[in-house]
Amino acid sequence: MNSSTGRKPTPRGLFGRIADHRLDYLYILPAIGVMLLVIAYPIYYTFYLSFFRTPPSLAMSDKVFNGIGNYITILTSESFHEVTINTVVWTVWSTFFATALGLGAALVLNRQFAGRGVLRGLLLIPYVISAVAASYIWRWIYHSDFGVLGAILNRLGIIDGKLNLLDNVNLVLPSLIVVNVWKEFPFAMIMILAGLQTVPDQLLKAARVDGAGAFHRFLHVTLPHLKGVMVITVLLLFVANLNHFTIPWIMTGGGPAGASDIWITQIYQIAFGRIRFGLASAYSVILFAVMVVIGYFYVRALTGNDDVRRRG
Amino acid sequence: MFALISARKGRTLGGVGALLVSSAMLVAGPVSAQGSDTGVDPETWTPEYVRSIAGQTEPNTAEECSQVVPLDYSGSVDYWYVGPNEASPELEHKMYDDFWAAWEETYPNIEVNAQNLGYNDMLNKLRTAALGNAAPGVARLPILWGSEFAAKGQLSELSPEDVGYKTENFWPGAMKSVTQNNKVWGIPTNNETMAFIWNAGIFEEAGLDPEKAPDTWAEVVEYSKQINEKTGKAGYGLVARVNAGNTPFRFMPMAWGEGGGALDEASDSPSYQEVWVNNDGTRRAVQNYYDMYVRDKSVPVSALTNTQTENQDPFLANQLAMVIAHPSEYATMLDRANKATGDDKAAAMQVVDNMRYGMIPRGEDRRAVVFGGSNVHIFNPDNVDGDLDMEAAKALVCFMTGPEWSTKLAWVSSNPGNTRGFETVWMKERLDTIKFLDVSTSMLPSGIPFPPVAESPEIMNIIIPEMLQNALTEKMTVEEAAADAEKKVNALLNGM
Amino acid sequence: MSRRSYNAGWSLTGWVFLILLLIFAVAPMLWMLITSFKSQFAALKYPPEFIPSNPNLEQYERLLSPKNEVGRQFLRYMANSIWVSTATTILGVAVAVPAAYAFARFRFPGRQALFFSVLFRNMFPAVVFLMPLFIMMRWMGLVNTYSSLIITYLTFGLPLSIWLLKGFYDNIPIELEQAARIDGCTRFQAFYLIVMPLSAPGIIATAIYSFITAWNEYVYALTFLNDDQKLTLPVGLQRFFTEYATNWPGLMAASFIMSVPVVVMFLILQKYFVRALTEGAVKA
Amino acid sequence: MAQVEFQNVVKSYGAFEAVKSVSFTVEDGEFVALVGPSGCGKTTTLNLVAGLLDLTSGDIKVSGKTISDLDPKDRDIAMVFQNYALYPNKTVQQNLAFPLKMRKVPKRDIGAKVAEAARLLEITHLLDRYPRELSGGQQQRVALGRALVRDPQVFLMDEPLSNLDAKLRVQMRSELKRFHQDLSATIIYVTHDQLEAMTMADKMAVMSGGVLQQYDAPERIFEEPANTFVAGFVGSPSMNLLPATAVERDGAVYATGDGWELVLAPRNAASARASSGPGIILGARHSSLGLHDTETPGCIQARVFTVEPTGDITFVHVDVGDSTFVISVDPERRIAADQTVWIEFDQNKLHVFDAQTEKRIAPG
Repeated sequence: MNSSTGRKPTPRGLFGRIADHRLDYLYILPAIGVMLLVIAYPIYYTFYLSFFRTPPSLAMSDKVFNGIGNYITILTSESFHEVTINTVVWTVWSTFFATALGLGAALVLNRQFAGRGVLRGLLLIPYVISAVAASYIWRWIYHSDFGVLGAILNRLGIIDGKLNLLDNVNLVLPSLIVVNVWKEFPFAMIMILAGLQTVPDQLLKAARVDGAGAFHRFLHVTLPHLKGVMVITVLLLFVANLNHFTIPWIMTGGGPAGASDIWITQIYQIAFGRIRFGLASAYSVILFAVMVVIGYFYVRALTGNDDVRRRG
Repeated sequence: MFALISARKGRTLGGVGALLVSSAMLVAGPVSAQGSDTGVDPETWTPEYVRSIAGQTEPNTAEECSQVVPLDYSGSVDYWYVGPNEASPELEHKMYDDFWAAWEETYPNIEVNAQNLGYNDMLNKLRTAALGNAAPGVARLPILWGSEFAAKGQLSELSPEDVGYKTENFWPGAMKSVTQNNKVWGIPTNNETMAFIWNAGIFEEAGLDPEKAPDTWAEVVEYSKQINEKTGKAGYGLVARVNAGNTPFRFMPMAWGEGGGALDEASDSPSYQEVWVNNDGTRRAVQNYYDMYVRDKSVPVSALTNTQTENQDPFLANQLAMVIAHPSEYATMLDRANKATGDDKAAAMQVVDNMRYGMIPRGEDRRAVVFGGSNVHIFNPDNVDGDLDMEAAKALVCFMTGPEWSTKLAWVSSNPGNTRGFETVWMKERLDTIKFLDVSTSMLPSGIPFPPVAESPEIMNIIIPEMLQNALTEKMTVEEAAADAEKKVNALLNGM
Repeated sequence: MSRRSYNAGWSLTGWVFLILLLIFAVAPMLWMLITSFKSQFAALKYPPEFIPSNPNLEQYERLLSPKNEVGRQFLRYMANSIWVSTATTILGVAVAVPAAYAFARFRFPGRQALFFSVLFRNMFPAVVFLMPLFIMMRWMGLVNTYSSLIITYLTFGLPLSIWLLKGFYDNIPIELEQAARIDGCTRFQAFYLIVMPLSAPGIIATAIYSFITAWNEYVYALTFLNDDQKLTLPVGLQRFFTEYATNWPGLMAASFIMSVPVVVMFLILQKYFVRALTEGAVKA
Repeated sequence: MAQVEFQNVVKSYGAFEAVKSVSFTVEDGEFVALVGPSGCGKTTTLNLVAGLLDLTSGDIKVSGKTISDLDPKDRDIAMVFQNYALYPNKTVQQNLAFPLKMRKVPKRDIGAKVAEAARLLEITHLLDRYPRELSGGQQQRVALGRALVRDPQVFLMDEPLSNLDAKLRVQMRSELKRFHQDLSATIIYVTHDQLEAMTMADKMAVMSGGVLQQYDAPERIFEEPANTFVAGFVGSPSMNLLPATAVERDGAVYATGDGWELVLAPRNAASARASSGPGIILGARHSSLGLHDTETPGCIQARVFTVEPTGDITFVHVDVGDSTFVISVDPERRIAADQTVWIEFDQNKLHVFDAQTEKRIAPG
């Protein structure tokens, strides 16, 4: 088999193949390296700590092994139920409205008219603004005593007296969702807009020839085509919302009376307000578990789309 | 040596000094919390007395500290503190600048890497830093915070004697806040009590005596209602945000006054084991809050998201009649009024003119106020970034806790933690120039420190505010909210 | 109903929707701007003045003038933010580009698993990692340095960047690189001269994304930086205005100034963003 | 120009061998077509020459020097891709100049060479356009130009015409051939279209399953296919193959199948005897077969399946046992489907293959 040069047949097996491709790994090394650095140890540490009791009166080195005690404490606590409902409400509705508004905006913007670029730009602004700034802006707009929103509604005669949103257990979460939707709908819009630009013109023309009206063209041609990008958008938003910390924390700190407390604010509160790092770690692990389930679908959606792309 | 330091034990005071000036001052009710082994005798502690001792001495800080650490000592230390910020009066900025200038002159070879951190950020940062063994060598912390670090063994032992001073020269309540397991973990730098501030203009508008503050908390509730009904403005500046230090600073005086508390910190000899958060007194205080916020709607609606800082604006804008605030509030307000322009300026100056200081109202049981201030601590070398230069740390601590700088750094907003500071020429200057200083200073003997236990921050910053929010949002009744808080405090003390 | 009027109705609904949405999106920004021109006292009038009766630039002068302490600090925070965000962006692109390229082109063992693990980063909430990361940064001696932030920020932008760019590289025919190599390029030159320019929209988009993420980040900056001189804008913003007094006009002015760079950058480059998403991400 | 020598070239991916020990030599100035069905390893072989893939073992030499370890850029070869691989963000001018630029050719010379190539390919008027603004044929010319401009030792072409429409393909085919003649360039040309290979190449290398089946001039491959694969692959319609059993009786050799029997002429009988077993395969091109309407001795009976008139020639598909034959007849002939016919073999043009090895047995 060997002839004039010294080329030898490639060694087989996984290690052989890894050795073959060793140069390829150099390309991803920096990315994987920094990821590992920032993620691996914290994950390990969080899991580890979740089995320890760390009351504020004890130094970290004196922590007490507690088995799954922290998990039991969380899952049986009264607030867990309430906070979980808040989390679901916050995540689902934020995602739903952001996607719905984004879809609407994308459909309207997906036609030619003068000033389209400017309009698109204006609609994108909330997305770029920092969550800290956005939280302050909206807190000021909502302000129960000096808020402009209350003043406008008063002037329009819709309400009489002060508009109490952030200091109201029933309205605080919906009000925060509005802020979150304001911040996120442009992302959905731009994703879907990108998706719309790949809808084949021929298909729409064919549907028109077949006598389909605008609505039916949307329903039977555009929407099915958008399925992939919609799934990705929804999942990205879902994950982002589940992890969203800044808006509820800065605007209300989870209050009043826990009405806007979600998992992530609880975790921060337990860790840094109540200094129970063990308990907070266990809470985080529960959040991880939920994330991993969602993450499974998320990654599948991302790479599933990838497969479609490769075939297409 | 000093008459103001008394050895009398366990005295409960009858009538503390309405120190002074303002006609608004009323005689205080029974006060306690001051007297264990050493104590300042509130009977001698009158405004006249304070004035009489002020201006007698001009201590030489460099000379005093040279006994502890030689002035040519060479070293370095990291130092974190909550110093003046954007909203602070300019005078305070100047005092800190002077402090650093004097320090550099006295100890030219000790390099201090000082970080002025925000009040809201500092506690979390310090916790994380201590955990990661990245704590500073020296930190000056608000009075409540040190306990937690001491409990975790993250502080070095540090008493006034370690830097050449005497324990008797510091307020007993303040020493209590740095004592844990019979060991001393820090030195008080400054101590203050808040005062009751009102806008005489709004009082007049509402048909109230503009020069007379409400004497009891029950009256505050009535005044607030009347002001709101007559003027449409907010009566009392109630705050109930969670995780905001100034919520308990405003609620606890009312709870103690009515005979309640978080633990038994308001008792003559607190054990910090009993839970008072669900007693009649605390419930009465919560009921007062409920009456103002829910029943009468006579306070800012935004109270549940607001911190005290957000009450400053409406007060200055003539929209809010009564607040509990720092001694420095007047200076701050004056400062801000001066910065205003045009019509705003005239209006703001008007409000400042109408500002009145009085004692914190009494409850059914007593008159009380939070004994506040700061302590300076040296961290445990194990938790410090790099090697801890103990000599440099001591030099810095000595320098700032002496009579000179404990007075000057407390210039606008507080009082010297080192009581020798009251005799200095600088104290005299303060009394001569700062309006209402005597009023807030006269509240000092009524001060009760927060429980110096590791659980304190959680009780004060989370459990108490949550109790208020539960009641004010009507998620729970007042009774349920108090019972709920009691349950949480008990769970906490049981090591949950 | 005839089709023509049906379509017209559809179109009218669209316009009404668009106008309402535009109000929703822009009105808060407008109110921010209006408030920032008021004095602290005027801001507290109720009902508020919709047009400031006495507009002034006091807040902006204070923030942007290096002559006073506040301005110096604010400008320093801004410089810090620019530095951290720029470094994050450059490093982010430098790290994401080869990784995305390798994921798209090479068939090394473990490729899929590694790709998933990169995408998985977004699953973990920032807050949860604060403490362990701090401890780790401390080990590495990076506390109170920008490196700690840059390393952390890198990982925020990477998943989306790599995913987006991989989409680009998947769509660039491998023959282009082969042609280039035969035409005299090394592997690197083929990539640098031929493939990189073709993925420029994707690179620009990921760069903007990285920059904005870094520019706006708050929690880690709050935890990792101690030095007053090193703070970034979001932390500085909070420190300035909420500690002892809530100066709403000042807060709004600072928010506005802080938003200007990213908004302007985004408005100019948004078309690349859409293009990148179209070509890189959603192409089906 | 140069000679290209393949020596036991092997390319494997893990356990899969895409190219199995291929050896042949392309002489200087030759136009060699690598043909075979898709997946046969022809493109892989080309990429091995280009250096886009690394050899697993064996060696490739250009002008006697091994190039196996060289980078593509150092091999002095040019390549034309199926999808042209024009740089989309460069103009035609820049596309043509790129290989020269990379080789640090002086700027002045670049201009001259590009102009010359453009003139030769008649694309001078397109120089300022971008690839997306060109038609398929124009892009093809630019791709060719980019290869040409460098004056390389070897041209590699990977199905360069397959993306063109039929008419253009025919035209480009003749142009390419002319181009080869003018430049007397060494060209290795990959195609799956045997007709393209036949018409253009000096030599054809037929590949299947990674194995080089036959390497020879097109007419030799057509006339003397090495095995049944080559026989079936080359020529259109492809050669009719009829499995049979050779039976020796009365000194003569008969090929027998399902209901038919054919006595083999001596030259073919000798071949059949040389077979490794009784199983043989008869191969006959459509033109070497005749059709009779009536029973004729020495012919095989069959049934007409369909009739395909193409104008100047008519193809008749007939069923013989399990096999189908394609036979060309004069368009005047009237033949209907389902009609019974008799097939006559021109034994001088009959091929005999060993059924076991599938190799052709040369007439004795």
